[in-house]
Amino acid sequence: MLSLEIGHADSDRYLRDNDKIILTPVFFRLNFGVPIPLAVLLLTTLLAPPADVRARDVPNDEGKNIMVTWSPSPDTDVTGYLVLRQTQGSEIWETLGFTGPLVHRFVDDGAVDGTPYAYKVLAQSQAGTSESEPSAWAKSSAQWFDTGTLPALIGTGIFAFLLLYFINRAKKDKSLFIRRISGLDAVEEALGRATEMGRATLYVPGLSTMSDVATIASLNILGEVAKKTAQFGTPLIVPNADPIVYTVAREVVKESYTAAGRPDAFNEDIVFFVTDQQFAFAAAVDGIMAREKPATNFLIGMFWAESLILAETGAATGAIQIAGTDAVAQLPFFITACDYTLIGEELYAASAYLSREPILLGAIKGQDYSKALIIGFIILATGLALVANIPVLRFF
Amino acid sequence: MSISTDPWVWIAAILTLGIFSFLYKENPFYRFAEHLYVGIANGYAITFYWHRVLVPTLVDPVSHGQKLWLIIVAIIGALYFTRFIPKVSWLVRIPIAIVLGYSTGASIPRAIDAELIRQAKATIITRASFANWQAGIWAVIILLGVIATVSYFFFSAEQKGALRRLSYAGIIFIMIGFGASFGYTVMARISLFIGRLQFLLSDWLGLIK
Amino acid sequence: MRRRLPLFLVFIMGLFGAFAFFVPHPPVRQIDEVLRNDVIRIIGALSLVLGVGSIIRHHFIKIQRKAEHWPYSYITIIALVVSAVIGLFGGIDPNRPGILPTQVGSFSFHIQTIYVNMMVPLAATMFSLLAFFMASAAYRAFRCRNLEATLLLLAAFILMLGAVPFGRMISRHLPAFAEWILAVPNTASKRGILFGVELGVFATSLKIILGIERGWLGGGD
Amino acid sequence: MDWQRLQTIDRRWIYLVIWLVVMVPLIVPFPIKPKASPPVERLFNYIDTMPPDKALVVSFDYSPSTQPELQPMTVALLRHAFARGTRVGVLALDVTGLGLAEDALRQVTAEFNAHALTHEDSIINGEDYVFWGWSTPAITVMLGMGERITKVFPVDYYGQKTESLAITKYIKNYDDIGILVTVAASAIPRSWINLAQTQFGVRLGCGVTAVSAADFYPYLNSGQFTGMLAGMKGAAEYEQLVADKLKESGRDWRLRGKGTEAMSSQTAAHLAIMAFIILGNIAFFATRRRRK
Repeated sequence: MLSLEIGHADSDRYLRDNDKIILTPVFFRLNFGVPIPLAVLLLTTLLAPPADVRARDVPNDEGKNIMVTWSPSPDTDVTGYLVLRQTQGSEIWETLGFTGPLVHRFVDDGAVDGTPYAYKVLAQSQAGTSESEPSAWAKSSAQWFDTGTLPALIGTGIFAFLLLYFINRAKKDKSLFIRRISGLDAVEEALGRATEMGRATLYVPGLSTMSDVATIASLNILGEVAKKTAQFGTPLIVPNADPIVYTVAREVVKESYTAAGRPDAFNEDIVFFVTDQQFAFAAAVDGIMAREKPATNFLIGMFWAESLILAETGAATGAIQIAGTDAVAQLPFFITACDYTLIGEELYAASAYLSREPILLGAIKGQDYSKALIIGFIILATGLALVANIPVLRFF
Repeated sequence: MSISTDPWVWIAAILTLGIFSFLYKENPFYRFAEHLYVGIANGYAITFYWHRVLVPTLVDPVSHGQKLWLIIVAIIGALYFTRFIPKVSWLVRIPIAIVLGYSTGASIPRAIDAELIRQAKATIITRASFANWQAGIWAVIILLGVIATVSYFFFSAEQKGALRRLSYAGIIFIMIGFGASFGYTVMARISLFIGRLQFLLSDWLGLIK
Repeated sequence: MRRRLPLFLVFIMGLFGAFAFFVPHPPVRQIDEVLRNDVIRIIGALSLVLGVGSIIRHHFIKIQRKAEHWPYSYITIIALVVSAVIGLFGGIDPNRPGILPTQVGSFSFHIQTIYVNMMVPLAATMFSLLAFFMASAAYRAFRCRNLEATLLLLAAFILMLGAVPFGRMISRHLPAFAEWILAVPNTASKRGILFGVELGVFATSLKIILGIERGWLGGGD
Repeated sequence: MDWQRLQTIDRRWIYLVIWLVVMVPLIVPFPIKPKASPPVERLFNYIDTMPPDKALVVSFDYSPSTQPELQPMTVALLRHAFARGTRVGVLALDVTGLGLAEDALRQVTAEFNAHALTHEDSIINGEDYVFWGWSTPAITVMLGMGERITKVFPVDYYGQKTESLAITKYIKNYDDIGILVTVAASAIPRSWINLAQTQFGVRLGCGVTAVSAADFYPYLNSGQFTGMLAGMKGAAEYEQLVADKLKESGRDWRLRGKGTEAMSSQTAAHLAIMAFIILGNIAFFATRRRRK
């Protein structure tokens, strides 16, 4: 069959002239009076080629990528497309890859920036193949700014400005207000209780690493808690699930004991590492809770499914429990099993709340204005979209 | 009924029961399983970090004379050990600073882009939201719920007047959301227990087949 | 120097981490990938030595002081050493054995065998304790003390009913209603919380990079 | 009645009740006949009315940690296919799913072959089903299967050359696949949509854990997934549909349905927890009134 011959050539060294050579006799014979049935047969077995092949640089990337698009072959029995590439100055067409019949684009991710390439697309079917005209020459290039991240850049700029502005103002105006956060008001009471009962305080700074900002927020609270346990002379237990967090937690606690004037009360065994395996850590902390029976448990930082395992065991031992996390999925479990829970952002407001440092309080004010801005923006965009039918979603 | 003869199945079964015994109370059996678990977890972590991280990213390239600058990275990592040498123990802050700096920096635009902007976009109501009237009403409820919930997290203003009422509405939304998440998770957790029981009753004891 | 160098490093690394998000140009992307795939991973892996040192020390102290339940500390230490030796020298890939044989007759004690037959069941069992803890937490906490607690209870109750065939017997619409709670009020509250959380993450990150928040430095100068 | 004591009941009683209500139905099953929800029914009906020359492909994209929820689904799907004589292809994108796939195939083929009288009735490897095994990366598998499956899996799980298998003649690429069902606890079903479906138009179904089901509803509503099995409940419903079908065709074998079996435990546990909540509140109100 003719169409088979068209696609027969090894696509790795596929010369553009092939189709002309083979197609010419077909039209030749058609024009010169071939019996009609044969002509129909020939035409139906011929696969219409893809058309309008275009190649252009992929924007907002690190270069090396060229996007190839085409209009599909109108034939319905296409099983896929083969994409071929020619480098300027070379006669060779190399095969780049294969796409399914429904996809009419292909990203060449192996281009050399600045080198011109041409592309053509080969439609394949059970009966054979047919190929398109080559595209115009295209070059790939790298960009210095990803325009897709423009909204994030603007957002970062605005929020950073608000934050720094209020931090700066707080340095002058020291009378900043912060609303009550009941979980944090309870810290002193809870620690007092541990002292009275002569039992320990357990502080779990989450199971995540330093790259989780919740861990850092937790370590700030640990600093304040450790100052109080140093003052009260309550034993403190801080098990860790990440070695780096363990190192920092140790420094933080040591510093707090020094600041509280009790460096002698600090010992190396207050802060220790257990394991970085989630459930092994939960098993160990459950064991500590059940054996040492701490009077107060702090579960603050990043938690996963082990949240309720820890919180329920703590509740069973009769401890007062203060939890805090920004892991939205775990909040329901802390809420049900703990006495106090710092919900989401309250965790981040905690270090400002406990220390009352003007700079930190200023940052809280900046965050509040940022939230108001977001809400205002959403309402405004909704208004514009509903009243004026402006396609707001397209802007970002 | 056919009890398993595979020693590993027996070990797994005994450890499983050891953990379950904690439900009754803390006891030597649980204590044994717990201490064993912590030990093996650390042993496995050492294995994993060595074979899957250090060998492919550090040892292999460097021993083949490639990426020799990785030695400097290894030295920076080794600064962790200065913690045990009082005079230079501050050097431990250097690897921490590198990890902390990079990860916090990287989290800034991602927090804005992936969460804030995407979620804000999803909350905006357009005419398309009203393609069917029900979906439109739900979109309005979501918008009101978001506003109310956010208002609960205003820290620098006193919670009185309109803000108090709004943030109370926020608490209502939060509580419904938490209750729903809780109820929704029950089935998955029971499934886990069923899985353990099926192991004990089927693979180990052969009571059910 | 002792505080300034780390603060300077945090600033530089933080700036780069944020910068790399916006700039796709090759040198920036490549450095970013090297940082993520090589530097951070190697430093992270080395930090484990600190952790392992800490846990071993913790248990040695217990044994030394003959603290309560001290004999159990031997179990942790022995299990740790034995599994580490098997893993390090027996290899992690069953198809590429290490120098230590991990099979006696038909009995394998390869690290993956240990993983599958000890760590997996232990983890699965710890995880499955949640079935019990959810029941007891629900029993204690889900009381109609006030409006908020009542709504918490009702939402949980409806979702639980919607999950079992029994729910459909009460009302045909119950499963759909349960889904609605999940899709509408639940989404609203999660999104609201998330806005605050992300701004908190943003603010804390910025404060760390700019050296405003420096608790992580710990004590000393 | 001492309401005060009931309010602060030792939680171990609660644990005991949960333990019993979950365990007893496993040993002494009291089957609750689950009624199929629309997404389950749609998947079943599609497979049940698929042209006979089209194959069912099951992708084991999960690991042993989610086995209790997901393994019953794959078993039920295999039973359904073999019950109507549909050819089956099996693969795993999660390497730990290989063992699970092998278990499921061994179990289901044994179930059918135990009742087989003729060659026609028997389920034979390489003729009625093929177990391609595992390959990585997922993207190569998903795209490559659109071109020619034997290229992605030159040898099957048992080491046989796939080109030489009788079944290969009938399953060459996605065109011969009636539906591909991905069973997973991760985001892999989304990749199947993005790669296999948008590129090749292959029909997809999915089986997911109860917790992740909410993430996949949008794809179900948009029709990208023909049907979905969510959690043990979904598995149980599918098992029931398959059992009904077998019974209808005179093969009332009473096969064990781990999902259905677990569903009675699930129902009992849910009812127990709800009963506890109600009881707790009765006690709460009783003591409060007394205090007044």
